[in-house]
Amino acid sequence: MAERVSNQSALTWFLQRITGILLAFFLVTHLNVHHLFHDITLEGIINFSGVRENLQASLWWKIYYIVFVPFIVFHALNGLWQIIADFRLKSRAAMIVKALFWILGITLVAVAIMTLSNLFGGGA
Amino acid sequence: MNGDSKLKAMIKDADLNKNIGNFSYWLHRVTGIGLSIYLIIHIYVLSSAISGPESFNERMGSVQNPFFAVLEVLLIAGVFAHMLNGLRITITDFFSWSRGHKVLFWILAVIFVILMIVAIKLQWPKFFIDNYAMGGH
Amino acid sequence: MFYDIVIVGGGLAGLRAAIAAHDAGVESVAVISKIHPVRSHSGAAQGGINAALGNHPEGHDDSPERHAYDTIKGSDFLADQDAVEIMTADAPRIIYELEHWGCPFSRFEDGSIAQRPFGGAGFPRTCYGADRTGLYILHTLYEQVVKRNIEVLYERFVTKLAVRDLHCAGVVVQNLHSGEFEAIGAKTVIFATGGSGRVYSVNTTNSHSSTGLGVAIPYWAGIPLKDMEFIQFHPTGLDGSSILMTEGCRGEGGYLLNNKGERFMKNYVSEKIMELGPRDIVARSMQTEINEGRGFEDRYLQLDLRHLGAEKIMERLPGIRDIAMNFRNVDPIKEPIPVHPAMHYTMGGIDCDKNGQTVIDGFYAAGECACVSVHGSNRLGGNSLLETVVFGARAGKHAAGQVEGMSSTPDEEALNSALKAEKDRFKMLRETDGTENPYDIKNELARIMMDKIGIFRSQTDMESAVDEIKRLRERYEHIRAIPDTGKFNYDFLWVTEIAGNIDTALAIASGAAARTESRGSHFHLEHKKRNDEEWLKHSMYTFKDGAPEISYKSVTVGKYEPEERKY
Amino acid sequence: MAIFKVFRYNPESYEIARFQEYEIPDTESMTVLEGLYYILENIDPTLAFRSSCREGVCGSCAMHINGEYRLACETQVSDMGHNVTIRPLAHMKIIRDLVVDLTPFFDNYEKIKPYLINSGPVPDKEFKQSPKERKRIDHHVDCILCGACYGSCPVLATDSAYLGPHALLKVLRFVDDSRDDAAYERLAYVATDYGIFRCHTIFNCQQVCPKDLDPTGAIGKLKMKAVKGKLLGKLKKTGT
Ligand SMILES: Cc1cc2nc3c(=O)[nH]c(=O)nc-3n(C[C@H](O)[C@H](O)[C@H](O)COP(=O)(O)OP(=O)(O)OC[C@H]3O[C@@H](n4cnc5c(N)ncnc54)[C@H](O)[C@@H]3O)c2cc1C
Ligand code: HEM
Ligand code: SF4
Ligand code: F3S
Ligand code: FES
Repeated sequence: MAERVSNQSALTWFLQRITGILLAFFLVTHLNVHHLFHDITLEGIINFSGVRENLQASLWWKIYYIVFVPFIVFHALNGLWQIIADFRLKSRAAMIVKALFWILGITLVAVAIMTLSNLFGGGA
Repeated sequence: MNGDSKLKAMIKDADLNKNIGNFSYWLHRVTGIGLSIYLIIHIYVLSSAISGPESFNERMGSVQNPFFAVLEVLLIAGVFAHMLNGLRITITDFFSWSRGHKVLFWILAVIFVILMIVAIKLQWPKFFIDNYAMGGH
Repeated sequence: MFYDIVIVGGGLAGLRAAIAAHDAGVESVAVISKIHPVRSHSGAAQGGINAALGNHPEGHDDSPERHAYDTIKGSDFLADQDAVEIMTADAPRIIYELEHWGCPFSRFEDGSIAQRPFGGAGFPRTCYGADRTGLYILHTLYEQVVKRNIEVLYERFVTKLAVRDLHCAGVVVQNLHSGEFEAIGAKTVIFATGGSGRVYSVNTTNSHSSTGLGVAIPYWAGIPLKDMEFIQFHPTGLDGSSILMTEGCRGEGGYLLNNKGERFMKNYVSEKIMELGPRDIVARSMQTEINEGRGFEDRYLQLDLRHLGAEKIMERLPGIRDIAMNFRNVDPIKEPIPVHPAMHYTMGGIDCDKNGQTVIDGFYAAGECACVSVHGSNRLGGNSLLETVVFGARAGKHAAGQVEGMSSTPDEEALNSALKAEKDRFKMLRETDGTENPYDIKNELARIMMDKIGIFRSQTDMESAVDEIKRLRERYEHIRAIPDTGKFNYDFLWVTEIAGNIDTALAIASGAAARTESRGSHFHLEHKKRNDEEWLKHSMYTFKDGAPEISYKSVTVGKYEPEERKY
Repeated sequence: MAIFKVFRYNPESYEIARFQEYEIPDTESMTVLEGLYYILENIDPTLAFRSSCREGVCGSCAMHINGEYRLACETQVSDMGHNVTIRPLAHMKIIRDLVVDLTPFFDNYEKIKPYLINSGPVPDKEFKQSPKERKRIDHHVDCILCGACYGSCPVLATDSAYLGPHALLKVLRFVDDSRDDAAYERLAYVATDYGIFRCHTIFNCQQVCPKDLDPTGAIGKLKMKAVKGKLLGKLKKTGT
């Protein structure tokens, strides 16, 4: 019982559940607003101005997405990493995959935030 | 058996353990991977907004037709299945409810069906309108 | 391979001996077992382990002396009283020690170890952990072995002792993992191979692994056996499989019923005792009921627990309920359990003294395979687990005290010749052109033992049993060849066990035929009374030319003069 | 009558793994283990399988029987519809036929310090433990180390470093024992990605446990305790 003492997994495990529970809320609202087609008379909701209108309507939506994006990216990538970790890679390979996941994660969050900032009404 | 690759051993286990827990585990895996891939694509597709409304609308237009509307239902099914099962295993761990996992599974299965009926009902019109997003222009 | 102390057997006795040897400062200790230690038969013990702790509200006046008296009386005065006193005096300490090691005993409200009444005991003194006492103690001891890093060589099948000039040099094993024979040298060998129940094949409560080979190996090597004719039949084996329904069932208040629905035990013992008489008496009473037509299907009686209520059954006897449901489709909460007496325990065994020492230098015995003797002609329930830990620890400690002065060079000559003998035997078994199916012999042997060396024994039966077993012994010479499977050659293992069973059975039957009295578990139909004048003595068996040579040895009588046994 | 399809494999003689069929007469009220003995004694003495107690308490005979890991000695042939397909436990090297190499199974068990740790003074008599405290370890102490859970847990198909349900159940058995005082040390050892956090709450172990124990629940409890310990900074660093 002497070797290997990193208890970091306790936190990632817990975060995976916490983000999961919050995602349940985020995803249901997100799907409801952006994916499911409510009103047939409103012809097409997914276009730039439509979305923009929606997002600019309140501060809440901004906060909503700023929280949502990092959570879902963390949850998805940590989830994938857990699957890969089940295969118990050699420690070098594990390090490389982990690094790639970090890069991918940061990129995804950055791209998503940039997209959002456009939709929030900043540039373009 | 001996010498199998890890992947093969994993798939073989699915054959050797046919029960609710193992089924849910595979469902969770498959939907989890699917959703993650979708997430990456989703962010990529939406990132067209960075280059302005036109490219955004163009890209969105190409994915808003009955074919994608049906795929979207699949996505929603995946989200609900993954979400409900995620809640199931979280509840069993957080509230020491491991003995109740099968009951929970069937309760959530019913909720899943209800959610999907609602979702399909909401989605229904999109199955019939081609290029609906462009209509707004 | 050479060790200071090699222990053959990973049951309670073997593991406790290993711990004692290790704690006495011997580092080179190895436990050898044909199955993994936690698979040992000890794990099947259900009811409990005796010690005069006085925790039970009705047991405050209990004492090691009372425990000793009950044991001696239960033994029908054949036990060596000095050995019994050692055991009962050491009992509380050794139970507390198990508890300190984490053994999960059941508890009384005040937090002390729970105790239940058992047959033949003046006070409720049987400590228990639900109905899985053996399992709990076995796992606790194995945990302590792991803690101490004691070497465990499991799935090594011991087939022969290397003995030269009255000195034991080690053992020969077949390593099941490789299929190879190996000689393992040792300054001291401790045998803790358990009981011989499988001599009776399926008509026993014992595991498949509890065969006669464990006592036959030292017997073949010239070490005498003792009191083999005393075979305990447990009153309540489950109908069909003979799986044990612990005495704890009756300890908790269960009834025995015949087909008239009567608690028939009132006709055999006092109303105060009823179902909680000693095992020999209850088993005989049951067999009488069955023989006289008051059984069910001429085969079994009923053990009724229903009045205990679901809650008590689930709490105190959960394992019993599982077994009854799994193996006989009976739920004790709703129906009585069909039971009949079944062979359960061998009181006799390898002759040894209070420290486990035998006539051979460097060879010890402990546990059920040994005969110290603390059980005499009838063992009380809960005393056998106690014997394994008390005398296991004593043997381990005593052996540890001896190894210092012993030579550290293995006796290669003795080891090699024993190794060669086993390799030759294997080769012979491989190449023989016999046709006899060895397992037919096993089943035939069991039938003879059950019919003729059972609960009631007649002179003619016993003598004919001896003849028939001798014939089986000859038939064994003509068995078919065994296959060469390399690793895990179970056919070789079981065929070898059968050889052990035959010679152990022959000792049992011969000793029984010679003892013309009734004492404890040995009930002679033509001599129904105990005869202290002639027979207050231990039977001793020495292996000579394929048959036991019987002699006798006096019993150590102490404070308690033999008296009539009344319950 | 029953048909037994038994997995046969002998790496020594380079035989290819296959199922061999045996026909066994008269199988009413026969257990699968008795069926195997019938084969060994009357049909095919080369068959290798472990057994000892034949009453479900020694843990020798766990194997995959008709779709689920079970104890052969506790399984009635009639309940299997007189058609019995038997495989060895998965996730361990097959030595021969139904006999697998249990070394990793027992190694993992030994890694978690499977013994009571109490650093306080030893009392003259027993440690007092109330029936309520004793109840906390009820069931956990009934594990017979049969390996059915180890064979069924999919994580072990890919990750042999995972400690496994049997070892983790044992950890809770000591953490929950009122006499043991090494709870945080134990938690720190298993609160890792080869310990409790490798478990995906798959429930196969609970499903197959012949003693009806709940390793899944035990691991769940350990996870919650470990998270709490981690958040409160109580997970002791051990060793080097
Ligand atoms: C069903 C049942 C219930 C019982 N209940 C109780 C009870 O409640 N209370 C009580 O006091 N007593 C009880 N007993 C009796 C008691 O369980 C046994 O007497 C005791 O467990 C014997 O322990 P042991 O250590 O001597 O042998 P075992 O536990 O039988 O161990 C024998 C060991 O020797 C090994 N071995 C044997 N032969 C060889 C060989 N040739 N080569 C290598 N290794 C070998 C085996 O692998 C095994 O590890 C019960 C007995 C039975 C049958
Ligand atoms: C909607 C609410 C969600 C909940 C409640 C939830 C819950 C969970 C939980 C508890 C786990 C851990 C399972 C384990 O330990 O193996 C998990 C794993 C995972 N999740 Fe989610 N999740 C949700 C949404 C998502 C989304 C949207 C994605 C993808 C974008 C996703 C991707 C994953 C992946 C890839 C895994 C790993 C699967 C595995 O380990 O087999 N999840 N999820
Ligand atoms: S937890 Fe159950 S399945 Fe696992 S080893 Fe213990 S008894 Fe067997
Ligand atoms: S099957 Fe395996 S993943 Fe966890 S719940 Fe059981 S240990
Ligand atoms: S033989 Fe002991 S559990 Fe099956």
